[in-house]
Amino acid sequence: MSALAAVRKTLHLNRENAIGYGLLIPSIIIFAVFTFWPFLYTVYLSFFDWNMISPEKEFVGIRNYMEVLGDPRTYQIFGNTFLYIVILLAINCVVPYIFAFVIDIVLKRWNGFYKSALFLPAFISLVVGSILFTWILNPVSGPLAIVFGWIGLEIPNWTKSEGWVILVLSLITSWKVFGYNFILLYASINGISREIIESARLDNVPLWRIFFQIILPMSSATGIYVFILTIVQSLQYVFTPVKVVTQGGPDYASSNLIYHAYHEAFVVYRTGHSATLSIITMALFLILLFLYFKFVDRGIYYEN
Amino acid sequence: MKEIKFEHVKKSYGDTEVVKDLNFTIKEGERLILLGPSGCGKSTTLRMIAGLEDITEGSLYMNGKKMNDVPSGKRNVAMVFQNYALYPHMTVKQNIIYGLRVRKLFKKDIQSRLDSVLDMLQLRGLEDRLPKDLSGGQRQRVALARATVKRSDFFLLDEPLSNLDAQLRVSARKELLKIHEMFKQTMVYVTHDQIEAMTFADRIALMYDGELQMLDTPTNVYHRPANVFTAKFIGTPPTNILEMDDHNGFVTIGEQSLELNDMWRKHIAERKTQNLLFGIRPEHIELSTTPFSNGFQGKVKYIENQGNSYSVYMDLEGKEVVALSENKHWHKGDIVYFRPMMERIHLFEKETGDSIGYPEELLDENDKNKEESRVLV
Amino acid sequence: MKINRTVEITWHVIFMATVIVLVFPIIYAVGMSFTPLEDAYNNVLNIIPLHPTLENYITFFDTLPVVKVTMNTFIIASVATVFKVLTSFLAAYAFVYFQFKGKEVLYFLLISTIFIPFTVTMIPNYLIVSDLGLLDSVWGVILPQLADAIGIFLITQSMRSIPISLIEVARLDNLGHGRIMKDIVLPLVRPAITSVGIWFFISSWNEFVWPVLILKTTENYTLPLALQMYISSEGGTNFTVAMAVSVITMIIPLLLYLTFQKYIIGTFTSSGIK
Amino acid sequence: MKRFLQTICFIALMLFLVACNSEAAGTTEDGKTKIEYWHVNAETQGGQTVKQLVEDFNAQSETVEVVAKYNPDMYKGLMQNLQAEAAAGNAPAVVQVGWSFLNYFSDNFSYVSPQTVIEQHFPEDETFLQDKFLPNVLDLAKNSDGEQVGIPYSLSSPVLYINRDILREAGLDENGPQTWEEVKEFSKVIKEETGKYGFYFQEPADNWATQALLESNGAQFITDGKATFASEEGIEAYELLADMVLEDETALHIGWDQGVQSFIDGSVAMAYTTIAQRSNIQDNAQFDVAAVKSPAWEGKDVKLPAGGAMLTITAPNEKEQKAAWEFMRYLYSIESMAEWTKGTGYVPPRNDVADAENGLKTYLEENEMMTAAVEQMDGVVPWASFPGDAGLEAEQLLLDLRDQILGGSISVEEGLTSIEDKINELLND
Repeated sequence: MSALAAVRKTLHLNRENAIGYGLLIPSIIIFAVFTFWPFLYTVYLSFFDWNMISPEKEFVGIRNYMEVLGDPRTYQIFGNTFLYIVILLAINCVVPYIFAFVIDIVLKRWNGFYKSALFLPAFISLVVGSILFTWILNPVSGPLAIVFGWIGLEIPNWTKSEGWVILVLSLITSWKVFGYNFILLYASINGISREIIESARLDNVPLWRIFFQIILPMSSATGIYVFILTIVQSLQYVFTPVKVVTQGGPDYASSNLIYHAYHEAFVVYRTGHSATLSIITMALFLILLFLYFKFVDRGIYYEN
Repeated sequence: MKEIKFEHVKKSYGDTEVVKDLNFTIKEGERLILLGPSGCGKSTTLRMIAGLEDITEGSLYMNGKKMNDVPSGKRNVAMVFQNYALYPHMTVKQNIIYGLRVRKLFKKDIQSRLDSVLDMLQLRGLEDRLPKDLSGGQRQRVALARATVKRSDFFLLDEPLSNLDAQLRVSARKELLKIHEMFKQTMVYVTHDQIEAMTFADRIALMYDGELQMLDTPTNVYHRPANVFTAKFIGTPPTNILEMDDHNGFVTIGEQSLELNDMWRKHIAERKTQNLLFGIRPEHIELSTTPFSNGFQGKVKYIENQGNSYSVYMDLEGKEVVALSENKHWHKGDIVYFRPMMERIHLFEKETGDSIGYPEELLDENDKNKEESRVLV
Repeated sequence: MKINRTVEITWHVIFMATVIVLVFPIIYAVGMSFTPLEDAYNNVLNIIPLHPTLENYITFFDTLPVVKVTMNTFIIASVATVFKVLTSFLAAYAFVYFQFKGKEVLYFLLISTIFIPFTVTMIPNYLIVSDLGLLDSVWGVILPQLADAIGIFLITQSMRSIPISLIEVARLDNLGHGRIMKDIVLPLVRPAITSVGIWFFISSWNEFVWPVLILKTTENYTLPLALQMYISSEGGTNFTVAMAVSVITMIIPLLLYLTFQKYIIGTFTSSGIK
Repeated sequence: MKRFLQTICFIALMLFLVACNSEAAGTTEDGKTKIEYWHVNAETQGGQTVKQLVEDFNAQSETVEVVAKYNPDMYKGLMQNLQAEAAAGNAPAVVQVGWSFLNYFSDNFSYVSPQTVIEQHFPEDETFLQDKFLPNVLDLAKNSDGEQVGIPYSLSSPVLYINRDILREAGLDENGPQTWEEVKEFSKVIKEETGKYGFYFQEPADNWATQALLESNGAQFITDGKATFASEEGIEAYELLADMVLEDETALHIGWDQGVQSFIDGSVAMAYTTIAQRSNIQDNAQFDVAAVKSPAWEGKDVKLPAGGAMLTITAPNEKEQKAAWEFMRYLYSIESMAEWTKGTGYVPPRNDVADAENGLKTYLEENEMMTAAVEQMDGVVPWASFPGDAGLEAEQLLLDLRDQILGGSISVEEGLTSIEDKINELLND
C-alpha cells in the first residue's frame, strides 16, 4: 500500500495524469512487444553465433563485431549505403524541393495536373514497380533500349555494373518516393506567407535567391524531416527492388546495410552477423535521431 | 456571495515566482479590472480564477468555497479569450450553444438564450457562418455571446478588446456594460490599456511584478496613487517623479528650489519621513514665459503634439520634466517657467516608493470613506 | 509576380518530362496486362495491345481466389489503418494535453522507433506471431502494425498547432476528455488524420516483406504476394499475367486517389507536417 | 469523403471483431490428418499442377488432407521460410528441398528418411524406392554421409535453346553447336553476320549451370569433401565463358529473367538454361526454336548436375509422417508423375514413366524439345553441395565470383584459385 503510494507520488499520479498514461498504453504495449523487445533481442543476438534453428546459441562476445568490422565487404556495403543515401537525397529531397518551389512560385498553369500526376506513383506497390522496371529497362530487349537504339544509344548493362545498379535501383525507388516528398515540401512552401515572397519580388530579388534565402530557411523543419525520412525510410524502401531485381548483386554492388543484414540472416543464416549489422545501422541512424530532436521536433513547434 | 477571495495566493513555475502573495477580494457583481504591464501576472491571476492554472500556494475562495482543487468546469465561470478561441469548425450558432448543449439544457431554454444574445449583440443573420467568414468585431461579439449565454456567476475576460480598432473598442465596451447591467455577474477583466480600465472599471487592481500595487476606484488610482509605480503607470505622459534632496520643506532640484506650502509641511512633519520623492502629473503643471514667485525655470527640449494639447519636455538642471499645455507657441530652446499646482502634488517615501498620503485639507468626504478600502501593499 | 516567359516554358518542359517518366510505367503496365505474353515478348513497344485479350486476367482469376485475396488485403490495410490512427491519436492527445512525469522520455522513445530498421525486428516478431499461433493469418500480419511512430509524430504536430485556448474554453464548459477529443480536437486535426490514414492504408496495402514471411497458403495471400506466383526464375516470369495482377493491385489505391485526388492533395497540403 | 472514411472505419472494426480463426495443422473436423506440403512451384512453373495433384489426392484420400504452400524465390526462399518456421518450433510435413541445400538441410533440420517411415508403417511399400528408381537417381538425394535424405522429385537438366532463324541467317548449322568450342565460334559468326548476341548462359542464384560447364570438361567441383574446381580443366572451361562475355562480347552477361526475355524476343541466338523454361520459351518465341542437348567439350563426356529438388519428410510426429508418405506415394504414381512432367517440364525420376502408356509415351513423342533433356539423363551427376555449416557461404562465394569474373574485375585463374582456397578454409573450420 505504501509502496503504491510512493509510486504514485514519484509519478505525480493524480487522476488527470492517470488518464494521460492510459491513453498511451495501447501504443506502449504495441511498441514494447513488437519493437523494443525485438530490438533488445537483436542486441542480445549480436553477441551469439547462431543459425536461427540450432537449439544452441554459442556466446562469442564481441567476435561478431570484430568479424563484421574486419570484413572489407562491410566497408563496401558502407560505401554502397552512402552512395544510395546521396543519390536518394538528390532525387527525393533536392529535386522535389526545387519542384515544389517552382510549382508554387513560377508555374501558373497546369499546377493541379502536375501535382496529381507527380503524386500518383506514390500509391503503387514497389514490387509492381520493380518488376515493371526490370522489364522496361532490360538493356537489350526492353522498350527503352529499343527506343535508345533508334538514336544510336545503348543502355548500360545496369543489373551487372557497379555504380549503375545503385543508380537505377535508386531511380526505381524514387519513382514511388518522389511524389510523397514533393507534396510534403510543397505543403510547407505553400504555407509560407505570400507577403514575404511578394516583398522580395518587389525588391527584384532573383528566384534562386528567394529559394535559398527565404524558402529554404522558412521551410527548414519540413526540409529536415524529409531529409531524415529519405535516409531512414527510402533506405528501407530500396530493399524491395534490391530483393526483387538483383539480390544485392553483382558481387554485393547493390547491397546496402539493410539488405545485407537480411542477406546475412536469411540467405547465409548468420544471425549474429545480421544482428551486428543491424546494430551498427542503428548506431548510424542515432546520429540522425539526434538531428531530428535537435531541429525538427522543436523547430516545427515554433514554426507554427 | 459571488465574491472571489485571494488568501496568500502564490504561483510559481519552477523557481520563477509569477504571482507573489496575493490578498484581496473581488466583490459580488462588481467590474474589476486587472491592470498592469505585460508579464505582471495579471493573466495568470485570471487563469487561476478560471482554474486553468494550478495555485502553487495559498487559497482561492469563490462563493465562499475553497476552489484550489475544483476543476475549471465546476467553477461556474465564463471566459472570453484574447484570441476569442472560437471553434473554427463550428458555426456561430454552434459555437454559442455548444457549452449549453453539453450541459444538457432543454432545447427551448437554449433557443431562448440564443435568441436574446443574438439580438443583444447584433449577431442575427450570422448564425450559420464559420468564424473564418467573420470580421474581427463580429468574432469578438461571438466570443462575448458564447460567454454570456452560460449565465455564469463569474465572467472573466482576458484582454478581450486588444485585437479591435479604437472605434470598435468603444462600442464593444458598451456591449460589455450592457451585458453586465443585465446579468450583474462578477466580472474580472484583464487589460494593459489604462483608458479601458478607467472607463470600464468599478475598481482597478493594478499589478506589477506579480504583486498587487493598488486596488481602488479609477478616480483614486488616478488622483491618489498609492505608490510611485501607480503614479507613473496611470496617465500619459507619465507622472514626473523628482528627487527631493534634503528637503526641509523645499523641493530642491540642483540650484533651484520650490517651497512646499504649510499644508504639506505639516503633513510631512507628521509622517516624520525625510527621504522623499516628489511627483506631479504633466497636466498639473502651469507653464509661463515669465517667472513664478515660487517655481522653476527650465528650457524646452522638444514638443509632442497630442491633438488637443501639447506635451512640453523641459530640461530642469539636467532632469527631464514634462508638462501639458494647450498653448502651441512653445519652441525648442525657449526658456520656460513652470509651477506645480500645490494641491495636486504627490509625495512618496523614497525607500519603499509608497505614498505618504495627503493632507487632510485635500481629502473630501468621498476620499475619507474610501480610505478604509484602499489597500497599500 | 512577373516570371520570365522562357523560364516558365523551360520548367513546363521539365515538369512534363518528369510526369511522363513517372506515369508512363503505369500506362505501360495497363497496356501489357491486356496483351498476350507472346506479343509482349516480341512487340515490347506496343503499349496499346495488338491483340487485346483478357486471358491474363482470366488466368489470374483461375489460379487464385482473387476476391478472397483482395479481401485479405483490404482487411489488413483497413484494420491496420484504423488502429494505427486510433493509437496515434490517443498517444498524441496524451503528449499534447497532459503533463505527466516521463512524458519527454516516452515521446523520445516512441519517436525513436522510426529509426529502427525493419531487419532488426523481423526475426523476433516472427517468433512472437508464431507463438501466438497467428502464422498464415491476416491477424499475424496486422498485429505488429497497430501503432506507428510517424503517425504519432504527425498527429502530435498537428495537435500542437491547435490554440490551447480552444481546449481551455472547453474545460471551462466542464467537458470531459472524451468530449474534447471527439468534438474539438478530432475535427481540427482531421486533415492530418485523413492524410496519415490514407498513407497508412496505401503502405499497408502494398506491404510486401512482412506478409511474405507470415502468409503461407494462397487463400490467405494479399495482392502483392499474389504477384510472386507469376515470377519464377526457373519457370520464367509470366510478365503479362504479372501485369494483370499488378493492375488489380493498383486499382483500389488508384481509384481511391483519382476519385479523391483534389481532396487528398488538399489534405496533404493543408496538414503538411509544417 | 467523410462518409467513405467512416464506412471504412466501420467495416474495419467489424472485421476485427469477427473472431479470427487460424486453423493450425493437426486434425480437421472430419477426422482427417491435416498436413502441409511446401513447394516452390510458381504459376509459371507447375503451380497449377501442384494444385491439381493436391486436390485430386485430397478427394481420394479418406485419412489425409494436404494443404499446399507456395514459397516464392525458389528453393532459397523455401529454405528461408523453413528456417523461420523451425525457429518458431513448427514444421510442415512434406518439403521440396533443392539439391544445393541437400547438406545444409540434413545438417540443420530434423527429418525422417522416407524408407524409415515406409518400414515402420507401410511394409507393403518396402521395395518401392528400390523398384521404381534407378540407383544413380536415388543417389542424388544422399547427403555427404551417404544417408538417404529424401526422394528425387523434380529433375531438370540444362539444354541449349537455339534460334534456328538466326543460325540460318548467319549461315550456320541449324542443328546448333555440339561442343562448347563450337558455341564460341557460332557466337562470333552470329555477332559478325547479324549484329546480335550469340549466346546467353543462365545466371540464377546458384552454380548449377557453371558446374555443368566445368565438370563436362573434366573438372571436379568437390572431391572428398573439398573444393577442387580450380583445376586446369575448370579454369579452361570458365575462361571460355569469360572470353565470350568480355573479349568477344558475343555473350550476354545479364540477369536470368532478362536473358530469357532477350532470347525469346530474338535478340540472342542461343541460350543455355534449364529444361524447365521450355514451355515459356516454346509458347512465346515467334521464331523457329529448338532445344538441343547440352554441348560437350571436344572429345569429352558430358556431365550434367541434376537440377530440381527432392521431397523430404519433416513431419514431427508419426501420425503426420504416415500421412506424408501416403501423399508422397500418390505423387510418385505413374499418372501423377506424368502430370508433373507435363506441367513443369521436369524429367521424371521414376524409371518407368517415360515409356508407360499411362505415363509420358505420347507426350514425349509430341514434344520434341523434351527429348533432348530426357536423352541426356544418363549423364546426370549429383549437384555439388558443400558439406557442413559453411556450405551455404561457400555456395555464395562462388556466386559472388561469377559476378567478379564476368564483370571483368578478376581473372578466371586467380578468381577460381583464391575462392577454392577460401572455401576449403571455411570447410575446415
